[in-house]
Amino acid sequence: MKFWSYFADLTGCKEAEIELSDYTTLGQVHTIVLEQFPKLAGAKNSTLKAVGLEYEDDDFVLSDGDEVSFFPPVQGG
Amino acid sequence: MKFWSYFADLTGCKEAEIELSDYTTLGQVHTIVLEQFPKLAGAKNSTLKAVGLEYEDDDFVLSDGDEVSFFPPVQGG
Amino acid sequence: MKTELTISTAAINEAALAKRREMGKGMGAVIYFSGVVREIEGNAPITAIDYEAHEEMARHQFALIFDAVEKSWPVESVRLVHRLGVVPVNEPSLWVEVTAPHRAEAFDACQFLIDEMKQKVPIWKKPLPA
Amino acid sequence: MKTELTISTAAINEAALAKRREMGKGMGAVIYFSGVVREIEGNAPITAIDYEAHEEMARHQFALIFDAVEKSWPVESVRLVHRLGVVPVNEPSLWVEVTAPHRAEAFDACQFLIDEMKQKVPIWKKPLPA
Repeated sequence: MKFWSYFADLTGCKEAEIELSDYTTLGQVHTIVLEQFPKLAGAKNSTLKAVGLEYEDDDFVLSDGDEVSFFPPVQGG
Repeated sequence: MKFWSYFADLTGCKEAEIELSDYTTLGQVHTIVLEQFPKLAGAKNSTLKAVGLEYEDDDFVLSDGDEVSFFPPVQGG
Repeated sequence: MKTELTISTAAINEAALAKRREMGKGMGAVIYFSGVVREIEGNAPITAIDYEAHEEMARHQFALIFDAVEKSWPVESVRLVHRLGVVPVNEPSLWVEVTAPHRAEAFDACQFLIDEMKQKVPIWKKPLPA
Repeated sequence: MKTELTISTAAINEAALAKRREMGKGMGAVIYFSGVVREIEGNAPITAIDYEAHEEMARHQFALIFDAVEKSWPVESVRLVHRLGVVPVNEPSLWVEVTAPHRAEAFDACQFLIDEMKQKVPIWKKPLPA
């Protein structure tokens, strides 16, 4: 699990591992993350979520070894 | 009176002078030009007309010394 | 708004033009557009286009268009070069630079400028067949 | 469609990039867009912006956007450079070139590309206060 931009500042953490039960969805992981890092709660609705290099929805079912990223709205340019 | 682009080829003339009575309009001059240079008749409706450096409408009333230009649609770029 | 207009038979030196860019620290967007002569004109192969202008009227009409840009967008500067005479295939006949605080207004102003030019600036082209 | 993507902390050398332009003889339009760091960010004066990227994902998302451009417009080539790290005020963080047969498609593709980037490419900025 990786946090990018000011999400890493808010969590004090760039990278973390969590154990999940089978068939856990990306949305469920987000809920777990918000419990562990309550400072991300304010950004809950604007949080972008990716698995590997792709954006995924909350109902995306994670597999073993998936790298999940959480980050704020992007600002390239 | 000046003809530009292929209007000069069609008329065989880049510049001409005509005598006008008072209060002649630009549209009336266009009619005179079409009589004198019938090869311009096919382009009648797409002809652009300027007096000096400004586009003008057919009802524009000409004054002594006005330089009138007739030309096809512009193609800059 | 700063403006610079060049209408000339000289080849357009894009690199030299870009090098002379001056951009205030409040500006966030620059667009360059180059219009380049294509090898085909009206389905026929060509070697070049010969551009003719009613030059004095062209300068006046460009000035009117620049005024309209200034009234519509917070553009900092416009530089525009139109080449006249014979422009060979693959060389630019038109070069435009627009600088503005933000991207959207730079794009809008640049497109407006070129659209207006194509309606109003008395420049004509004669394709030279291959 | 030819594409070239550079994501790097090196300063963007617009002149060198423009010099390497390759344009087929059927192409009539080139657009360059440069996004430049402004001296004000969110109403506060700054000296620079520090850009961070999820670089691997950024490359992948740019590739998806390039694919979408290719499907939508007859664009010949796209070159895009995004600088990372500290970019001082008045220097470009983004440089884009689009070449296409005609102007309208070049403008549309270029604007689409930047709009999509601003939605999807994981790059973030941290303003460095003056």
